[in-house]
Amino acid sequence: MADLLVILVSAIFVNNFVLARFLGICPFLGVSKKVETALGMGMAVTFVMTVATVATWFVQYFILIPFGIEYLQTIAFILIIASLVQLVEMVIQKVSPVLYQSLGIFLPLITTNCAVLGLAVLNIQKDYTFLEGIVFAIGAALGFTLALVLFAGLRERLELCAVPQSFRGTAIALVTAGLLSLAFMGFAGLVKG
Amino acid sequence: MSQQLYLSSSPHVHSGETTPSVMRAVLYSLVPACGVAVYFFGIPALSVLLIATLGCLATEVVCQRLMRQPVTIADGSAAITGVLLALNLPPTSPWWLTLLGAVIAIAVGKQVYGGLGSNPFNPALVARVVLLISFPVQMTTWSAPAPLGSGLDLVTTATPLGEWKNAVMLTGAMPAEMQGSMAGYFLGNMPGCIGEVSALALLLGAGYLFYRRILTWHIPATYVGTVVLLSGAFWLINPAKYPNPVFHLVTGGLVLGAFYMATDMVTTPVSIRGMLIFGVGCGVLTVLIRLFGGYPEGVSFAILLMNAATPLIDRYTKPRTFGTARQGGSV
Amino acid sequence: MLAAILSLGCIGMVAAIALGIAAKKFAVEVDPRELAAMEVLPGINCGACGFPGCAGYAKALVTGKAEPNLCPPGGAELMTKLARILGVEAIVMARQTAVVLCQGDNRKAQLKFRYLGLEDCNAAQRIAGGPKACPGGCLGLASCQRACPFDAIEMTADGLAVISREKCTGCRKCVAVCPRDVIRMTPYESSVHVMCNSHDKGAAVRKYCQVGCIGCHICHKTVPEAYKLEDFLATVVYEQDAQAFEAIPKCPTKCIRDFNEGYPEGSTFLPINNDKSDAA
Amino acid sequence: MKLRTFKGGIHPPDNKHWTSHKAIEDCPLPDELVVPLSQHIGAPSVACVEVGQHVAKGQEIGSAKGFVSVPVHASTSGEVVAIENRPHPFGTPLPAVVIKPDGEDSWSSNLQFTDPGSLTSDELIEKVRQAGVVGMGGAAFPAHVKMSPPPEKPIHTLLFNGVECEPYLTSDHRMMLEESERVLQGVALLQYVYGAERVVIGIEANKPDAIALLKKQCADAAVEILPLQVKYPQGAEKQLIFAATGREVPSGGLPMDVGVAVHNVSTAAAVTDAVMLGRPLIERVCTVTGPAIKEPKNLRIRIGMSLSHLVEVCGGLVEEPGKIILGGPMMGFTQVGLDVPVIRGSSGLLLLREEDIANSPEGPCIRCARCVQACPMNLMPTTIAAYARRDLVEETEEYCAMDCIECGSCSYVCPASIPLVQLIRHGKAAVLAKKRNALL
Repeated sequence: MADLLVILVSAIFVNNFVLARFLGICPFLGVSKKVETALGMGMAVTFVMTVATVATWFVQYFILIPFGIEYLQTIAFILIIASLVQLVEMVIQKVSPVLYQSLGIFLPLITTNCAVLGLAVLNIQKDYTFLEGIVFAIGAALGFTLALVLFAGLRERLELCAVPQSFRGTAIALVTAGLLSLAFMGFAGLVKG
Repeated sequence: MSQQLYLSSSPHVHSGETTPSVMRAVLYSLVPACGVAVYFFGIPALSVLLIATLGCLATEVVCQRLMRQPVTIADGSAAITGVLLALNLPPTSPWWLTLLGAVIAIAVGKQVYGGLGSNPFNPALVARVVLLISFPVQMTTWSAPAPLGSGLDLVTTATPLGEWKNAVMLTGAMPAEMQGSMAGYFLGNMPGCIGEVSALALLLGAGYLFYRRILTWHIPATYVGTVVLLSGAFWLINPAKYPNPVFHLVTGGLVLGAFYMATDMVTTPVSIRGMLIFGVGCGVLTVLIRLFGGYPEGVSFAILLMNAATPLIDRYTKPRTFGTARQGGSV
Repeated sequence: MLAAILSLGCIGMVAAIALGIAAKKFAVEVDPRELAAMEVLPGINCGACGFPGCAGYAKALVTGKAEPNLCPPGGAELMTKLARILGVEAIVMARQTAVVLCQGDNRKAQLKFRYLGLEDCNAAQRIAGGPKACPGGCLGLASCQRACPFDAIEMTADGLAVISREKCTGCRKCVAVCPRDVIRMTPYESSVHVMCNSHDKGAAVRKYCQVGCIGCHICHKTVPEAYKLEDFLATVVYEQDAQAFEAIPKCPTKCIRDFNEGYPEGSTFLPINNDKSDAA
Repeated sequence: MKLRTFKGGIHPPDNKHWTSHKAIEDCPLPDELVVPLSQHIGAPSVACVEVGQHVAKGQEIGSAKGFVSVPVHASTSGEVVAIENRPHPFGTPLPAVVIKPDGEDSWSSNLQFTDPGSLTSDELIEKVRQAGVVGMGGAAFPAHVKMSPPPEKPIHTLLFNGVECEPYLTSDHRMMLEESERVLQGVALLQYVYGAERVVIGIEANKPDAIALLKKQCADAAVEILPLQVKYPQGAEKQLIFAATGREVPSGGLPMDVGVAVHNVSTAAAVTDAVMLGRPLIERVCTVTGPAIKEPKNLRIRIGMSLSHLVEVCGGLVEEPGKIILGGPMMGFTQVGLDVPVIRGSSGLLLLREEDIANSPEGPCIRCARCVQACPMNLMPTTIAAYARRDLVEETEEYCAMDCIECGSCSYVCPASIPLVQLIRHGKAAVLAKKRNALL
């Protein structure tokens, strides 16, 4: 139980996927202009990450390892993740057109999102059990959502600030992301993750 | 005649308190802390203070010139950043480190965001954290105080918090005997950053700011209160391992952080509820990082992290408008 | 090798089938014409068409609630494109351009008082009708400039808004924001305008503005069909203004301006020279 | 005991010592009176006299147009010399009746004494309407409209506003001291109209003499004199109701939604004149004050006197004024010149020198939260202002811009000198415009 907690806290704060591992930067910058869409994106990523972890865990231990073809891990995982994201996209488009519109082109971005692939690969590398894997996935997704929402809040505030012309948009977003990442380094060593 | 008349929207009178007057008051309030620092650490502390302040002012001028904006160093905000940065550096920090910190604070921490009022993070803390991560050796070389006239040289040693952390890391328990006494820590007789040393001097300055109504109690009280409660809880659970709350209060940068860094108006929430949440958040993070994190001191990180959360806090702590229903109740 | 091919193939098949089923089950109908219309629309969401943004206009187009000639920024070119997408005949709208009918900058026109406060025309207008003595003149606090999505408006050093004829797309945002109604939509072909918006009597206008229309009728007498006078203010009759330029040198206050000859004083915009004498 | 008040607010220097001890003086008649036809909230009146006609003091010269409107009366007897657009306190010239006094100052013969006991409450309200009584605190809302709440909103508390929280102004203070009988008579009449159970006169604690006097005179009557904490804007309607009853007028609602009606003490005196003597509202007390005035005074002035006349009566100017303000310094309106006439809502004339004008350049918001803590409506002025400046209408509305009472507390405390009130007004106008467009 304590192990699971350590995995969770580590994935959310200490080794935050975006701010410490620097994975998933594309949606981090792309879908963080508004807090609402950031939350929506966080949900979508949480869902995709959890499902992808389950799927890739099974594929790894019931197909790749038994057949001795671990070297195909990357390509197999990409295939699975891509199909899953497509599925999620279709469901969202039907169920919540508003969310679909605000997530816009960024949903397909999860398809090739290194955060999701990275999670699946790390999960195998760390030899997590099925349950640990799921907790790790949820932690990673929550960490991603936390970073995204914090960042969206900051960017919403920057909209009202007199940012110099040359720094507007992505430039100031990247500076802010860097500073946010610095702040998250305070968590370093909090738990051995 | 009428063409000389002024017309404007109401109100037509003003309190007279202006941004420069607020900033000046903050600067005055820092005088005792700077004085104590110079007393304990001598000329090195004075030179850090001067380099940081002048560096910040110069950077501000350069940035604003480059961006063809009016130069606003007269408002005093850059000077405050400089002094606060110096108070967050070790007295032995080399001149280039201090200067680099000043440039980072103003250029990256403030001016890229559009100057005063726009920066989401406390500029002085941004600089301190950048330096701490980039130059860990220089930033963690502490020296024991050598009061002016005592004839002592600055001798390298560890801060009380560092002393404790090392002991816990190595033995899993408190060091048998700390080098200083609680009263000594309170007055400033301990190794540490320039501004961390004397809680008393800082409180004197804060008292002046309370008197001028520039500080409100909300953030400092909740910050310090949370640290006391949380560290007290850990102390009660295991007094052999965890230091008592008083130790937390008088060592490290807690007083400096709670009264000067966490109350920087620009980077903290504007609603009362938001301020309370901010203070509690800072307190929790500080204790967690101090007791369990890799760094001995967590104040800077805690405040920066809460700075990052400030827009969200502001968003969700909108005060209840007069005449609208309380949550779960009627007007 | 075989295992690798087979297992990957299987994974792929399962994924493909799942996606296929989902595509059927969660299919969402989108009119392809709507997407095509979105493609060609400018995407600046100026609202000049009267619908909420370009997407709203695209939706209205395919549902037959709107004609394809409602987008001033897109101009005639866009209209034909939209018409082709929708498969209807295009009714081309004449290009219109916005003009600030005032040349009374802070040196030429008097102020009533010194205004302290927000640099915004609407805010200033609420303080005793604005600092400019002339009730119709340009206040020069740049509200129209901020409203313009095309960067077509500049403020001169002496506080007068000037609109570029070339950059203006006719979206009317400036017209909507101006509290003094001094910006008017005019046919693009007409380059001659009476640069005044004051309906006060000539004597009053003379008091507060060096370049205002004093209602002297000289322009009307020179080219009767091209000018009309109402409430002591001459305006160009844009339907029949071919000879309007003949009155320019006769105007005693130099209030009539041909934008093909030059923009008001202080403007950095340059006229596009199409020689009038040939046409005449 | 801690005095009752509201949350938020500010403590500007009240500067009332210049006039608070000075008895009300009658202002002599000038050579010309300019009586504007729009002096109240609602439809302007329409002139019902002709140029050249002789009018008696108190004769109707402009008739009401619609329910939310009141007639306008001649402030003295004399000849109508013009009906034309004249400078007006609202800023732009508006229609006015110009009267040349004949010096007789004789009342119209139609006006007569009535015994209020013989009147029904509807007749009483009609008398108030005919007399053109409006709220005299500054807003000038027709009193008869306020006095006719719909039957489903009964009024149980009648509140009189003797707070006068605006700095400099002392006209209500002097009214309560010198004309307490007229005021209390009006209080009784209004209580009769509303049938209210509780009657309260709220007075800020900085007028102990007025509190003591009214307490003495009301010793046997069921009128409660409520001293209130000295704080601006204690006299704002919603804040006064909260202090007196503990109830909050709902957002977007009116005092009657919480069963309260509020009138100014000077309005009560005007009601007495209207009902008992049949005399219309043609004069009021106005505090003429400020550093640019030689001899600040409380003057009983006739509607239509020009500001320059008032200044003359007060000994003239110390130096050229930098700002001319009708009303108090927190919510009053600046004027384009001294040729403007006083109207029914003019409670004070304040002349500031150029050096008294708050004119520091606007700086960036440092998020000091003073405005948030000062706002009596519990809003976030700086946030609303930031959205309003960028014309983000939805966000402006979401942060409750429409609840702003424009009291000016936020602008007063802002160290960056941001014109917060002006920005919020700007935002409110944008929200209203959007709502209008949505209806079309």
